[in-house]
Amino acid sequence: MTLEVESRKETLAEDGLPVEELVVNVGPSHPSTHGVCRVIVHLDGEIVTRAEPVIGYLHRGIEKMCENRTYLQVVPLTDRLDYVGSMYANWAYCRAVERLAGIRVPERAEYLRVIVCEMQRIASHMMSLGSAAADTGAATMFIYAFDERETIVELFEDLCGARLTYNYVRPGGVSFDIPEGWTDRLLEFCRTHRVALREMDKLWFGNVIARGRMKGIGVLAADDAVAWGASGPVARGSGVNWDLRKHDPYSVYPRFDFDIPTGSAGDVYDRARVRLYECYESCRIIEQAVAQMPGGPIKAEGLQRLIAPRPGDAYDHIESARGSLGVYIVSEGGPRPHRVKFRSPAFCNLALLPLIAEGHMLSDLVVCLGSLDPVFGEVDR
Amino acid sequence: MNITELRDHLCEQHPDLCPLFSIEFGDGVLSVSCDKLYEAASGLRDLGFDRLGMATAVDRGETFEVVYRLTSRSMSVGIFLKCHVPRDAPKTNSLFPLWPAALWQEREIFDMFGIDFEGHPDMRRILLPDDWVGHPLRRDYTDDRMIRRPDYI
Amino acid sequence: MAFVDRLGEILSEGGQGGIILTSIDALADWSRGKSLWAMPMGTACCAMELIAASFAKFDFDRHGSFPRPDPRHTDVMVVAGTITRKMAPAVKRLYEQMPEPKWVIAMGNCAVSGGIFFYDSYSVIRGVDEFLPVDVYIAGCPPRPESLQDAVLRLRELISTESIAPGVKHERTLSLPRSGDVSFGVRPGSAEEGDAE
Amino acid sequence: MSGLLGGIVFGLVGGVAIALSTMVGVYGERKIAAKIQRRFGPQETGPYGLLQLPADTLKMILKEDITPRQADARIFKIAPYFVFVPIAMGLVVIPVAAGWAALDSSIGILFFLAVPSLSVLGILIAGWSSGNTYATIGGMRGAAQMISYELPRTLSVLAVVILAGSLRPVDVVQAWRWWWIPLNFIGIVVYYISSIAELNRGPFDIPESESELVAGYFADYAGIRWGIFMMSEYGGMLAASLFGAAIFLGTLTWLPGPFGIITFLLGTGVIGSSMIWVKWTFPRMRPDQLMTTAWKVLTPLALVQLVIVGVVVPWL
Repeated sequence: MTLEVESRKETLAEDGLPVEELVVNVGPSHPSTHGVCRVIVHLDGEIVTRAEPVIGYLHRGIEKMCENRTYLQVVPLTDRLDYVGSMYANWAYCRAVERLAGIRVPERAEYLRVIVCEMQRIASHMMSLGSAAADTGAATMFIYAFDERETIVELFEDLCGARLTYNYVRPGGVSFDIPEGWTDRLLEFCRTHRVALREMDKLWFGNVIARGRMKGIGVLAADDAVAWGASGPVARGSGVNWDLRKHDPYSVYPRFDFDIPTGSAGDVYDRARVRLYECYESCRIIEQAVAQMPGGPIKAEGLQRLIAPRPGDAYDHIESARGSLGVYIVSEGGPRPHRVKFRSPAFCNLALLPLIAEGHMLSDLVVCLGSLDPVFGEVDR
Repeated sequence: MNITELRDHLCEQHPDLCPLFSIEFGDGVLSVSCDKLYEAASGLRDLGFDRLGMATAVDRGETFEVVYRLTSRSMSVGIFLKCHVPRDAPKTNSLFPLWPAALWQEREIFDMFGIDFEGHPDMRRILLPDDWVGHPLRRDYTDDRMIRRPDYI
Repeated sequence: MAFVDRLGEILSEGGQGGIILTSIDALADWSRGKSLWAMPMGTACCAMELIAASFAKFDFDRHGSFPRPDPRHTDVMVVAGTITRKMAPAVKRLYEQMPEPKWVIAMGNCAVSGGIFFYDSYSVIRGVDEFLPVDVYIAGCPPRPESLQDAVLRLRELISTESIAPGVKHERTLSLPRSGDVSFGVRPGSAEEGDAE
Repeated sequence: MSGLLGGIVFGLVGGVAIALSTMVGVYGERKIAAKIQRRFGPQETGPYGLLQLPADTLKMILKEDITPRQADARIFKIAPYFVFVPIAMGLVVIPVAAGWAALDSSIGILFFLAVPSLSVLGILIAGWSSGNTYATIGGMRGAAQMISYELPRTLSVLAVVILAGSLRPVDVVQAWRWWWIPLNFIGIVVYYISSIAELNRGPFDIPESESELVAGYFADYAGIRWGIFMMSEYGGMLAASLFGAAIFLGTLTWLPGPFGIITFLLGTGVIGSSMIWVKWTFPRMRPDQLMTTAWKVLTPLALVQLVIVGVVVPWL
C-alpha cells in the first residue's frame, strides 16, 4: 500500500494561466489528528475546498475477535475501543449482555457504574478540551486540563488498579467495591475541579485569540446533525437536545437532578462550551450519586462464569462522552457471541468533517477535527 | 412512548408493515424483504424516526442479515429494521438518500461483509486498505496472517 | 555527520586513537543519551500514557527528552500502540525520515508482540520489530509513564556502549536484569524451578 | 586591513554572543515554560539542568545531515545561513554601552530595520527548496507575515527617531528622556507585538505552526541545519530585546556611566522572558487574523503614535 494521494486537479484561472490545486496529505501521523487519521485536503490557497478523511489506520478487527471469545473475555477488548473513556464501552457492552442474558444488576453496582462513568466523562472532556486547545497552539491549557484528568486517573487506579484500561464494569455488576476514603477524595476532587473549570474558562474561553479561532468555525446545522447521526456534544452544540441519560433514561439516571447543556450556533466554540458545562453537570451527578449510594452487593447473585444466553439479539446504548455508544450482540446460544457490533459515536461524528471543514482555512481544519473529538480506537475499532 | 404504543401507532399508520413487526428483548423489530427495505424505511422516517443510529450486518449462513437501528427523538423510542440478502448475490438498496448517516456505515458493511448497496454514492472500502482481499466479518473468512486462538473452553 | 564518521574511521584504523576515541565517544554518548528527543508515534491507548509522561506529573523534560512531532528533529521513536497493516508503511516511512543515529522504543504489549490482539486479529502486526529495529521493549497494557522513563534510562545505558567508529562497542556494565538477578523475579536458589516452569 | 581584522573579531564575538544567547534563551524558554505548566523542565543534566543545552547542541552537530531526495539540494543547504546571517548582522548596530556600538553607523536604525528582515528570503527558499507541501505553505506564510509586520515595526521606531532627531542609535540613547516611555507607549506596544510577529514566535508562529504544518518551513531540516534556524530565532529575539531595551526603554542611561549595562541587560532579559511568557500563554492566530492585526490594528496605531509625537515635538 502506498501513501499516494489522487492526482491534482488543474484548472484555468481567469487570466488563462493554469492553476494547480494543492493537495495536502494530513496524517496518518500528524500532531493534531488525535491519533491516526489521515485527511486528504484539497486547498485553494489556504482555503479548504475538500477534506476527505481516510480512516482505518487503527482497525484491529475487535468485532471479529469477539466472535472467538466468551462473553466475559470480550470485556477487556472493549477497554481498547475508546481508550479515553474505557468505562463507557465496558458499560454499554455489559448492558447488552445483561439484557440478552436477563441478568439483574444490584443497585449499588448501578450507582458505582454511574459514578465511574461521570468521572470518565470529566476525564474524557478534559482530554478533548485540552487537545483542542493544543491544536491551536495553547500547550499550557492542554497541560492544565490534563492535570485534572490525571487526578481522576489516580482515583480510578485506586478503585480498580489500572490507569487506562479499567475492565471495571463486568456483566452483572462491577469488579471491585470502593476502597476506604475513596469517596471523600472523589468529593474533594469535585470541589477543586469546579475551581479548575472556572480557571480554564477564563484562560481558554476568555482569551480573545481563542474566541477568534473558535467562533463561527465549523458550523453544523441542527438538521444536518440529526440526519448525519451525530450525537453527544457535537449534536448538542448545534442545539439538538438529545441526551440518552435524559431522553432514553437508563440505569439510575432518572433519580438525579441534572441539566443538559446545549449550544445554539453549532460552531466549534459551542461544542467546546457544551463539553465544559457537562463537566459541571457530571460533578453534580457524582455528588448526588455518592450521597444516595445504597449498600449491598456489587455483583449479581448466582452469576455463572460462562454466560450462554438464549439465541436472539440485543442492542443497548449509553451516553458516552462522545455521544450515544451502542452495542449490538447477536447470540446463537453458545458461550461465545455470534456477532458483536459497536456503534461508536466518534465514527458517525467524524463523517461530518468534510461538511464542516469545507470553505474554512487549513488552520481551521485541525480545529474542526479537534472539535469532533474523535478517538481512533473507537472510530476504527 | 413504549414499545406497544409504537406497535399500535405503526399498525395505524402503515397497516402493511404491521404483520412484520415483532418484539424481541424489549425492542421493536421490523423484518422486511430486502426489495421492500427502502419503502419501509421511508415509511418509518415519515413516522418520525429521524435518526439512523446504527447500520450493520450479521452473517446468518445462507444469508446476510442487514440490520438498521432507527431512533425517534420525538417518540424516544428505537426500532430495528432487518432484511436478509442472499450470500451469493449480496445486494440491497442504500438508505443514504433517507439518512446521510448511512454514508460511512454502509461503506463499513461493504468493507466487512461485501454487501453492495445500490444508490450509495461512494462504495469503497473504509477501514481496510483498498487492496485487501476478502471481507473479514464473514464467518468463512480465512487469512494466513490470522492466528486462531486456542480453544480453552 | 559525515565528518564525525570519517573521524571515527581514521581513529579506529590507525589503532593509535584509543584514548582520543574513547574520550570523543564518551562525550558523544553523553550528549546523545542526555538529549533524547522523542518522535511520539502514538497510535492507540499507550499514546495517552505517552502524553501523560511528558506532562506535568511525570515531566519527561527533566531527562532532557521531549516530544517533537517532526521526525527530522528527533532521536528516538516511541512506538506507543497497536500498529496495523494499514499503518505500518507510514510508521516505517517516518522511521526512515529520522536522521541517524536513531533508536526505537516499543511501548506496550501491542508494539512488543501484538499483545491482546495477537490472536484472531487479521490486521494487527505482531510487534513492531517485524519492520523496525527495536532497542528497548516496555511491557504493559498500557505501561505506566514511569516504565517509559525507565526505558529512556535503559536506552541511555545502551547508547553509552556505542562508538562513532564503525564496529566498535564499548564494554560498559548494563543494569539490564539478567536471569538470577533478584530484581528479575527469580530468587537465586530457585532458578531451576523457575526454568522448569 | 584593520577594518577586515575588526570585522573578523566582531564576527567571532557576535557569533559567540548569539550562540550563548541561544543557549540561555532555549534554557530559559524550557524552564519558564515548565514553570508555567507546573513542571520542572531540564533538571538532570548538570546542576539545574544547565548542561542540557550543550548536550543538545553537541547532539545536533553529531546528527546526520539529511538532504531529502525531492529537495533542491544546493539551495536547501544554504537556506539556513540566509536566515541566520542577516539576523546576526542586525546585532552590530545596537549600542551596548552609552555612546558605544560595534558599528557606530549614522543610519544604524535603518540598518537594524532593513537588514534582519532580509531573512525572509531565507525562509522562503528554505520552504520552497524542501520540496515538501508543508514546508512550502510555511515558507509562503512566513514571507507574507514578515513583510506585513515590517510596516508597523518601522513606523513604531520612527516615532523614537523623530523624538531623538537622529538615525544613529548611539545618539538616540544619549537623547533618551524618561518621559519618552509614557509619550511613546503605543509605539512600544506596537514594536513589541510586531517584533514577536517578525520572529515568527507564538502567538504568531503560523509559518512553523506545530499542529498544522508539523514544523513549517524547516520541516525537512535535520541536525545542525535545523539548529541554525533555532539560533536565528533566538538571535532575533536577542536583537529585538536589546534594541527595545536600548532605544525604547533607554535602559543604558538608567544608571550612570558604564553601570548602565546592568540595567540594559536586565531590561533585555525582562523583554525576552516576557516574549516566552506570551508564547506559552496564548493560542496561535490564524493567517487571516494575523494579517488583519497587522494592517487594521497595528499599522493605524503606529500612525497614531507618529501623529502624537509629531504634534508634541515642535513644543519641546
